[in-house]
Amino acid sequence: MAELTATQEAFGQRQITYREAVAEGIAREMRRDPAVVCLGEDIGAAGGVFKTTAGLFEEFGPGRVWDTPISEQAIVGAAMGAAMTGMRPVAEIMFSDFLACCWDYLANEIPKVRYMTGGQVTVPLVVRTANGGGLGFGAQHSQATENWAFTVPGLKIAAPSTPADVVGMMASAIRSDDPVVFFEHKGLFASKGPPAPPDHVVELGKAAVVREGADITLVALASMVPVALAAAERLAAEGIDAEVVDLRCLIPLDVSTVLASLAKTSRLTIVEENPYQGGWGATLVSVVADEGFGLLDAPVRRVAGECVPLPFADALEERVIPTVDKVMTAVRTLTAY
Amino acid sequence: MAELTATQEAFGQRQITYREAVAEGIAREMRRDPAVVCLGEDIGAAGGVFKTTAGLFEEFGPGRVWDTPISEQAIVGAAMGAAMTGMRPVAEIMFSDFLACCWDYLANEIPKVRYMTGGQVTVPLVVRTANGGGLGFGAQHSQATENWAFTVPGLKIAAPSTPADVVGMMASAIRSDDPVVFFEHKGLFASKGPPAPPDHVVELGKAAVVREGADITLVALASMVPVALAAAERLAAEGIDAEVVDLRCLIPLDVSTVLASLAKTSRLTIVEENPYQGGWGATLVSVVADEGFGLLDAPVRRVAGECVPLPFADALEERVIPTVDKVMTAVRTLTAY
Amino acid sequence: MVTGDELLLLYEQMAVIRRTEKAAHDLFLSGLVKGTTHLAAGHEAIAVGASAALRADDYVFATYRGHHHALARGATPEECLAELMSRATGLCGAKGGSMHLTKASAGMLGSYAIVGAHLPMAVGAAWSARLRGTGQVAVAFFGDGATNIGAFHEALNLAAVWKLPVLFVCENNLYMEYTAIADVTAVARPAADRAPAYGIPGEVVDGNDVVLVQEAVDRLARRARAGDGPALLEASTYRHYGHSRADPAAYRPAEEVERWLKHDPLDLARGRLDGLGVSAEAIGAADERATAVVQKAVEAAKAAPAPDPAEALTDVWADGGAAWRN
Amino acid sequence: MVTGDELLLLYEQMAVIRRTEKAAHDLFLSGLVKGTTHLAAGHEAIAVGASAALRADDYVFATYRGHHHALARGATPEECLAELMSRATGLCGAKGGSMHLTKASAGMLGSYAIVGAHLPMAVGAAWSARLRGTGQVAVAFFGDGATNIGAFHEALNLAAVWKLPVLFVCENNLYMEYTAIADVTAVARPAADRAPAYGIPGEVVDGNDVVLVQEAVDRLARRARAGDGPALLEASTYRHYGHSRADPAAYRPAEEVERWLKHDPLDLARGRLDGLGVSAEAIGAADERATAVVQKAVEAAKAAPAPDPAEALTDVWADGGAAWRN
Ligand SMILES: Cc1ncc(C[n+]2csc(CCOP(=O)(O)OP(=O)(O)O)c2C)c(N)n1
Ligand SMILES: Cc1ncc(C[n+]2csc(CCOP(=O)(O)OP(=O)(O)O)c2C)c(N)n1
Ligand SMILES: [Mg+2]
Ligand SMILES: [Mg+2]
Repeated sequence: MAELTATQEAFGQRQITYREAVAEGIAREMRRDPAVVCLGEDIGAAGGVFKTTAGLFEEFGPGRVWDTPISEQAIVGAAMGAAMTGMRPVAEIMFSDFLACCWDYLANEIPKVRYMTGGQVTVPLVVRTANGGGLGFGAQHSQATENWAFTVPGLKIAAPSTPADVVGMMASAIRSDDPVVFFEHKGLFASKGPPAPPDHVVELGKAAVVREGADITLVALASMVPVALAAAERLAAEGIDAEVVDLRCLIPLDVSTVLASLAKTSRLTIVEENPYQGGWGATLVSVVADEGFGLLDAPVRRVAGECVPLPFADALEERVIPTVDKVMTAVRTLTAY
Repeated sequence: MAELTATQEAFGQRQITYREAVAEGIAREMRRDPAVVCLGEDIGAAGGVFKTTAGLFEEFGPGRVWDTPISEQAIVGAAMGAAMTGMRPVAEIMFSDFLACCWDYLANEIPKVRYMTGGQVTVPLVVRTANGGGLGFGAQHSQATENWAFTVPGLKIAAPSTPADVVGMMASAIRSDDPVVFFEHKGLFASKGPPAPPDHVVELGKAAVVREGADITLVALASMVPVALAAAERLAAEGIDAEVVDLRCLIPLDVSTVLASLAKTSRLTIVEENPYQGGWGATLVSVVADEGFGLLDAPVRRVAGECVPLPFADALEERVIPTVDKVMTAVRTLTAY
Repeated sequence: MVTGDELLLLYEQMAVIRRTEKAAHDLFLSGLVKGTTHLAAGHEAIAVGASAALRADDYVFATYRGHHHALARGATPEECLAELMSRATGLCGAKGGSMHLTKASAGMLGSYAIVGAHLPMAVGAAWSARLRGTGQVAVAFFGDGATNIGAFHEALNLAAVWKLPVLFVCENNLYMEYTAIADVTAVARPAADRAPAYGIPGEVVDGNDVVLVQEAVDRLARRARAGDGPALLEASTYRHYGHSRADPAAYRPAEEVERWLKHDPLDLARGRLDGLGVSAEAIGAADERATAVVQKAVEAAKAAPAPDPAEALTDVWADGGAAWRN
Repeated sequence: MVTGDELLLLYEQMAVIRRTEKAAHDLFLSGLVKGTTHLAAGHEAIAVGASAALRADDYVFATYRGHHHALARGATPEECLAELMSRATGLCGAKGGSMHLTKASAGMLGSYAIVGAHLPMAVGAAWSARLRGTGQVAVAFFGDGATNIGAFHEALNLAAVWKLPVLFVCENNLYMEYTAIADVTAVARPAADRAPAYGIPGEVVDGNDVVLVQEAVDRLARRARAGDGPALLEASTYRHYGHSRADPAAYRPAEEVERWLKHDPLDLARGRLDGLGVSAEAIGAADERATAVVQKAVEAAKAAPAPDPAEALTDVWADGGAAWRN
């Protein structure tokens, strides 16, 4: 990957970071639609603690980029009220762990109000948040919490793995009339990729086959996509040809792409950062064990986070979060089945 | 079941309600251990809005049964602080939906503090809550939220289905040095069963085979246990002999009992009230699809809640929550596979 | 100052609410309303007085005890009772129920059953009004019990900092469910005594006097529309029924109940009407119209069909569907 | 009033904290501390003054900016720096990190990284003390930014209603991360101005003067132990470094920084020591001891081993293990 990037840059193709793509994706929609407004802690002049809103305050001013107190409930609750009344708010919750501080809005209010009013209101908002571990931020700033959102019907869930997808999926998320939780992976912020073309829109709910292969299907999300790809590269040297599916969204869940891949490979491994217990991969496996049972030539394995809080030290954190080695071990076992 | 109860009563065996069992279970532990204290909204003189703490205030007084403001964060946060300093608090969160209002404590604080301090502190508390639907309480008072807790490593999760289990599991929960979320099912409060013998203790993490059978394994929890049992009775008339496993706890998860049953039946259906997306059954299926793959003679099916909020009207709610009919349909499909 | 004719209209609205609540109570006891109900009989003056002071396009957010607000904002007794009775013709197609009455087309943006949750939403609606420059205000009605939950604090602070056109109206009926608010609150006035913590006006009003409520809301709404920011209004009132369902409210001292029943919003309004020279006949006619409307509503709701079970799987998403996967 | 000898001890503690923070900063920049750090240089007087007023068995709850509290309660620079440097010998075995320093055996019940979350915990510890009749108090230290989150409100109300022996000490350093607290708070004194909303005393103290802090905490802790309930103390202070990691804190006006650096806790204490007749040599010796302790701590932490990866799967449960299934 690193070499590829270097080569592309040598040939003059501009690369942007995932971090820049977030701000770019939001800015594009703010230019397009005056109803789009941002709110969150330190997102204004400071440009966000991850610099994912850099430049927005300068371009759009304090009338559209609002700094808030440390009040996660008020941030998301106010976004909800604004979304119900004609705006398209984009709320930032700094770390995805802090979604717990406003969970009532994510679990009980935002995803239910349309349904429980018999369709009278819609809530076109985006809650963006920095997700995931691997950076030594400890137990309360490192979780991959997409599985929390996944327990709640009524939320769309996006988790891009490349800068271009960030831009394209941000467009879809902000234009969506449904609420979207947008997981930006902390471990990917510094990663680079080709910029998104103008008017780039990636429809929510469409997985991408990012590597074709015949022997086994690896399904991954966000920061686990590069892990799965790296494992696939190394497995290729062992003669195992893995197909890698970047799920990109959890809701809508693109089951078809997974089953289509499985029809080809007959073997499946899920690579997910969230804990094994209650992880999203489990639901995907349960669909496969039902609808794709006849396609399977081997057990299905989930390489997921260990069922412990995230520890601080590198040496410990690596033991908890899926690694290339763990994926390779799982794949070898299944292909040998 | 109803007839059985009547027969037992005719033979002089006293029956108690699930609701009474909750208060009985807590009272037994309060008598045993002065460190056990209760807190929650309206739990004192009022005896709780579900009358599940009836009699405690009278027996133990205001020094051990504390009414609180409507402050879910303070309730659970204070319980945590007390548990860290020598008490064994039993906190009531009135409806399990309201766990969302103190989710930070359930997700980020209570389950992590022992780990992130390197084992320096323990949090021996119980958070009790009325869970589940089927009573027409609408979208914000009807959810089966055990799957929320299931996403978080570090919480034990109990969800009894009978009065005796309520008492026995409450004993284990309160005596546990680990935090336990104790889901009491609203739909079971009025149900009756034999009382618990003196000193009854049901170890957490032990499923119960509540009906033996040879053709298919039904795994269920809480209010879905009677549904699975009723389905099994009716399937028996069709010549299908279903084994029913009452999981009783989600964490620790008794995988062995499920795999042992599967070794006998080769077929599996999970019956769970929480939504299909992100439901606990998915994780169990993923374990089975990995470790029990060789045992399976048919696809695995999950009969779970539909992926929508809970609607108010009976006619709608029945369409969303698993029913005996839905379980039977699933079982017939799998046994015919 | 309100005229006799104007007040008579408000009186009639209150009479309709009172009778709708009575009907809901009876229907619950006879098994035709399932789940639960939280009746607002006794609280009528707050909803009607506030609504009278608001613009048609203002936003209202209420709680599970919200029938009065839905009715005051223009929902009909029939659509409310049909919702409670699980009929397809209900306000929310019987998907919401008693705790979630909503009439978005009338600016009644919903009843929320998680205590305090709607206060930040109202802040957001006010923020939206300001961003769109519409001059609308948003009003959140909530109980005394909501003043001790975190969302209350966050909402008030944000509203004050952003100087938003939002009013926080506390319906202080002295009790949460079965516990007195005084037993669990650090200050005597659970709402008004907190206003200084947000640098905003905090007022107390007799919530059973529709005229005083209207005046207070009118004044605070004008202020908010003028850009002077939010305010907190604590309206003293009392509920005539128990907290919910069949709660007999035995935890309330008899003298207290008696005292408050003597301070009934409808009685107070009748006294004022008399003072304004409105005849007993005119008042009686309003009462009769109210009775007739509610009777007809009960009949119509009873006659309406149950919802199609297939509706359970609609309206999760804006496209009308519920698909979470392909 | 404090004696010269007593104050010299407090001074030396502050000097140790200052140097530990400097070491942490340098180690972070040199790549030996990963993740993040939130340094408390500038805040020393709050931790040291408060600790001096507390009993050994009192409970302290702090935030991610909590090195000073851990040290003031008796954690050694070596175990703190070892934790920051991911060593097996760290306070929490390198499972916690900078944001979670905890020394339960010294009543330092943890550093919590979710703003405001520990306030209810401190309330619970105070409740526990009262239930067990131990006369202990609990103290929650938190930043100005925490005063706008819901948990703050719920904790203060519950503590007041139950009249618990808990002190809420706000370290007001004028900023949250990169945004001034004044920009997002409805009142001038984010903590003290909220005390009346809970009917409890709200005081402001110069948080850079260790003697004033000690006196204030002593007085409020006595009051709490006597059963007179909680109090809120707002200690004004300033951080010497940026919010976290390598933040240069460019958002702070130069004059403001200068003014506060001139009001340094160590300088103030030195001035007081001088007034109490403590010699420059004695002060210099304390400084040297502090320097030596921290230097040794850095060396020892550097030399310590990394944790065994197997430790990642221990200590979830009280039995020491991490099994969630059989
Ligand atoms: C967060 C939350 N906690 C608890 C409840 C349960 N509950 C419903 S109503 C109520 C009492 C509310 O009292 P108050 O705010 O005074 O309103 P009132 O019912 O008197 O109108 C409680 C505790 C809830 N719905 N939401
Ligand atoms: C609930 C929550 N929201 C946001 C954050 C991110 N965050 C960490 S520190 C901080 C600023 C806190 O400011 P303050 O309370 O004044 O404490 P200080 O850092 O100044 O000591 C923020 C916003 C967090 N940790 N928790
Ligand atoms: Mg009330
Ligand atoms: Mg600060």
